[in-house]
Amino acid sequence: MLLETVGLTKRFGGVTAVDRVDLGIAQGRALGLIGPNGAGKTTLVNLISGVVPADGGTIRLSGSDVTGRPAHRLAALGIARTFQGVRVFRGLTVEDNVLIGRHTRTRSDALARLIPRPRSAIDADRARALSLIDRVGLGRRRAEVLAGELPYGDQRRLEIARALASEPLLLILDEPAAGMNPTESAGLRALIGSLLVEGLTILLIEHDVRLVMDTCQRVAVLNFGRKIADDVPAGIQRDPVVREAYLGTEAVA
Amino acid sequence: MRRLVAVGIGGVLLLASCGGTAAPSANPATATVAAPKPDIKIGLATAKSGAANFYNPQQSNGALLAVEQINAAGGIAGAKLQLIVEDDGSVRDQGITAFKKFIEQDKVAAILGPTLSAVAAGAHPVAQAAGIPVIAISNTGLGIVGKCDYGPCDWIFRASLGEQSAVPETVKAATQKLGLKKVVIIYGDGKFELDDLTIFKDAFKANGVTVTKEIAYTAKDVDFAPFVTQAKGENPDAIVASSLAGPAGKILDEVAKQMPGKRVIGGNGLNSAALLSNANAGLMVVGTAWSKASTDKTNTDFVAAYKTRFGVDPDQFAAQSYTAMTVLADALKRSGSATDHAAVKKALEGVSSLATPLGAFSFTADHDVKQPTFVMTVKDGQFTPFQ
Amino acid sequence: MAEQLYNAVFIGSIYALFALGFALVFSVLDILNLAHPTVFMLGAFIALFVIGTLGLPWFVALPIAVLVTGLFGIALDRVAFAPLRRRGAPALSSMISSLAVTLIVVRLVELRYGGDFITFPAGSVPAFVFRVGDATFEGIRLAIVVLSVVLMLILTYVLRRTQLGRDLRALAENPRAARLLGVDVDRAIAATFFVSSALGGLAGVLLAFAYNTLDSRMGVPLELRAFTVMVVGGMGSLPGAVIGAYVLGLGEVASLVYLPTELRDAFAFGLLFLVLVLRPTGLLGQKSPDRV
Amino acid sequence: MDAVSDFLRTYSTTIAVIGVSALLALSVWLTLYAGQLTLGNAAFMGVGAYVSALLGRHLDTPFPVALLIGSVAAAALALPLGSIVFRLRGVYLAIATLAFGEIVRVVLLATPITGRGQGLNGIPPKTELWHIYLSVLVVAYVLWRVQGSTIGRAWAAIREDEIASASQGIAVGRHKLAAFVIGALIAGWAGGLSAHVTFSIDPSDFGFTKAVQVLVFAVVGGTPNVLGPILGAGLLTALPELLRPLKDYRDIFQGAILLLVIIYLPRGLVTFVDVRRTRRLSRIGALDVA
Repeated sequence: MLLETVGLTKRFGGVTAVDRVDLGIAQGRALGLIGPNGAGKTTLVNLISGVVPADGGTIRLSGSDVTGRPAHRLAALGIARTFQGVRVFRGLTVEDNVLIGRHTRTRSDALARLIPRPRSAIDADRARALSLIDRVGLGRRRAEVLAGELPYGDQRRLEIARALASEPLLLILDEPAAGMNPTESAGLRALIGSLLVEGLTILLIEHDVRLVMDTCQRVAVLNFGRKIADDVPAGIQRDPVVREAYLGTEAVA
Repeated sequence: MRRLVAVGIGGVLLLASCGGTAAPSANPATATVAAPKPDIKIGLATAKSGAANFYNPQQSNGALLAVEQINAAGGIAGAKLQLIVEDDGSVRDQGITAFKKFIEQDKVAAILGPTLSAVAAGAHPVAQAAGIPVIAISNTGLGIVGKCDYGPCDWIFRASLGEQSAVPETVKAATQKLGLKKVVIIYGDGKFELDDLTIFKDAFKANGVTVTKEIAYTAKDVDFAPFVTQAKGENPDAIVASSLAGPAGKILDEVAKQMPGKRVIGGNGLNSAALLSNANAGLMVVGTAWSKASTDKTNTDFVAAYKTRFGVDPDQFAAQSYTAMTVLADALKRSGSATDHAAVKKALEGVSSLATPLGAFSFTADHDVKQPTFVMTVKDGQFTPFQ
Repeated sequence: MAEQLYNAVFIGSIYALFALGFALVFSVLDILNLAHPTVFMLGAFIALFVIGTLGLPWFVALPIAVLVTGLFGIALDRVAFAPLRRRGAPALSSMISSLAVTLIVVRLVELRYGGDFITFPAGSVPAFVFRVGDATFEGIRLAIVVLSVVLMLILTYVLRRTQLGRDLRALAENPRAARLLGVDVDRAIAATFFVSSALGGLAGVLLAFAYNTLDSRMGVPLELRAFTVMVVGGMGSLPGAVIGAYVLGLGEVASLVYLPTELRDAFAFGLLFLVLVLRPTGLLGQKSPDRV
Repeated sequence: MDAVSDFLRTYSTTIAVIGVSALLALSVWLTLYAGQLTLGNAAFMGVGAYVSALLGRHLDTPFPVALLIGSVAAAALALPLGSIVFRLRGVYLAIATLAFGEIVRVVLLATPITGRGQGLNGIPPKTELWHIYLSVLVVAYVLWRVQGSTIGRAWAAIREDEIASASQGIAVGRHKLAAFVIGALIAGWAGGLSAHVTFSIDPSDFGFTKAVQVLVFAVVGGTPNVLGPILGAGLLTALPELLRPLKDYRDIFQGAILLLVIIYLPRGLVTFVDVRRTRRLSRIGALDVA
């Protein structure tokens, strides 16, 4: 298992947002995480990526315990993520956004830059950033555009490019298809597929159940902070508990 | 970018240089008509703006009146005096710049000012280094003349009554007339107040009075009741306010309320026209350099002339700058040359019992003012001698 | 000791009266209005103008000063804050624009009245004195003590129980949502500034009356104290601000009595610093300074 | 050439003060660039000023060494302070650093060796104009180069979004602290230089007013690049000198400029240098640095 959580728990005041959740994602696989609104999906992602500390349980990455590590450490260890409500650096260019994604893979050049040198060639980091911008379908022509100027769907793609820039072991995508039209969504599906082919491990949180079923080898279902199912897609579709949870809440909504 | 930085700095310097050459023609307050001999220029650095700006009109006007009178009476051996006034902004660097301008550009014979002691701490060393005589006209603190932190300060003279002269006189008079045994000092945390604190403590010691408690307030204190309550606990014979006028007013009110019958002894900070309208001003005992009520002819003439010229009564700051200019003119007449700074300095040292609104005026060996101290209180909204 | 306690309560009341308006604007609009000390000073000078130049009695000057400073508050918002709000500028910008207004107004007052402190014309300031046994109480001081608590109660009531209060709380919570819910946001903001500045003006007049002293920088010493009071009480809480004011007043007097004099001034800022570091939400704070 | 040297001799203090202001504005700019509003730099300036002046006076420390120690002392104070206060954000951070500044002032007032309220007088005027302007150039150059480096990008990212920055592997706390400490280092250096210009320092030189003034320089000048703070400090220090007739109205004038800039040129005067980008930023509502 590349990533493993055991009994992961988070409480906010009296509410247990994540309740003793065990998850496992094998190297090179995609795990889908679904569940109704407020089921604790984003909190779980925040725990795994170190944005909020856990109240209980352990997180293991490639077998070693990383519980309690802050977000920037986990990023350095190979966990990259996107955010449900897009968090690109709006006032910076597309290229700078992606370069910041490479922060952990770049040696600090602050001292080296004090000696001025001719800007002869595009350096390796910039080249890699541009190719990532191409890869997520933004097009390197837009490298100098400010991130805040991009349409919403493109900002999501930029977030993915930024996350990939760190050459992660695990990529967490938090509702990447939200706000995308069917064409963009199809492009996203293709991108995820090709990343899996290259051996990347993915945790995909998504409302678009079809996208999850099509791309993930396993699917876990959360409800009220608890994992109520964890199975191959076909098994999930048949699971009465899952149907109950979904239909129950869907009916209310 | 590097180019831009350079252009930016260059631009600022360029702007500054344009202003620098334009400013002198626009600014100086000249008080002369064309004269056969070249004018003798005198610089006055004063707080036209900034924290101490309220001293200014009187300080400038006093000097201006003296210059006008001297010129009307024929000037200095046929040469007219020309007063150049520069703003010291109540801050050190602008005071220094004003002094440097007087010395480098205007080539003045002597300088008066600046208004605040803290500004003088920066400006006076400039004149000292250049060897230009300076007369301080409102600095009362320690280290202005005599023994100065920046080394010798023999080019600096002082026409304002220093607290180390005024306070001992005040303390002596108060001790005798009020029969003081023990006092409490309430003091502020500024340079002026701390200087006063030191001087007061020495003066009381010399007069055999015990200072039972020293209570500090800060520039940020709003209410003075707690300080006076603390002082009251010592049951002193009088309260000493080592403070500026604003806090002093509040201390007077609190003493009147909490310790009826007790007096407030103060330094030059209490010597403020703004305190005259305070209902409890009658409690204060303060040593001043000047008394408007003095019936000395030089003084009554000065008061009348000032009132005619400017439409208001002069205050101590006007009297002191007027006096300094009178003293300087006297020295210039005797020096033989206004451009020979050493001669002017020597002549200043020779000023002896000159009649001025402050009384008979001389300098001590330390170049400090030697003049009578007026120990005053307030009656009917006027400073009157303390009996 | 009893006397010092009374002194402390009085000082606390001054801080409270000053901080209430400050805290109101912060709690509703998240603006740190650095022009509040200027409004305070302006109140005192308007009273001086009405009494000294127009020759009217103090009980006319007081309401006029309060009204004019209230209107000034609305103008202040239009000039310094509204343009920034439209642009969605961050908190720093409004701190700076309010500072700019302060520079301008203080200097204008100095051009008219000079930079030195001045007093009201003799006999024009109310001077009621009550005697209880040996102790004397001045009317103005008692009024300040009572008002600071009464105004806090009224303000809290208004915020909790009235339509305006509900509008303001909606505004504080989320301006966009408030607008969608039909709150007249512009009117609510104008009301906030009117009330805040009128309170500041009232504090200025009362304090000037109490000391019969006013000057163009009279609000400055209270400014940093108001920060302390708000932080200690809890940013955004009006009762918290009043409690914070009394804590500070008592602490200052206690440190005068018990601490070496040199360390006394460090008390306010030390307290401020400690509370910020140890309990940033203050005593009664609801807003977390660590909102993400 | 005579006119120039006359001019320099007369206005050397003003020109020196402009340079020192530029250094201070740069020191604040740095933390602003990383998205933090701190008001402690006047206090750091004071630490640099007092430490270097006292070393010169009591230990005859050579001037450059005294400057360096003063500057390092300011940074050494900033390190623990920053570690504590950077848990706070926005207005709270501003207030906490302001409180720290006041504590420093009170300590200076209470300590005999600093001359208490009387301050230190008779400090030898060792600072030459070229010391100051060389410092401005070096600091501006270094900050400009660092701005485009990995660290500079990290600061910009933190300013835009702290949480997203942490998730890119940026040690947010350490980077903020670095900006703060380097800022203190610059402010301390500026303080040491300024103490040896005006013969005398006292605690009131480093209080709230100064803190605000320095911030105003940085903001009026503009925050997008290092040119802004230099421009702001230069303009706002020089203008009152240039427009002497304006003097009585100086505050009104400065206030009006400040108001106009913050409302109409929120990225400061350097907006003029980079109008297109500013327009684009304003469209997406990401205009302001702090």
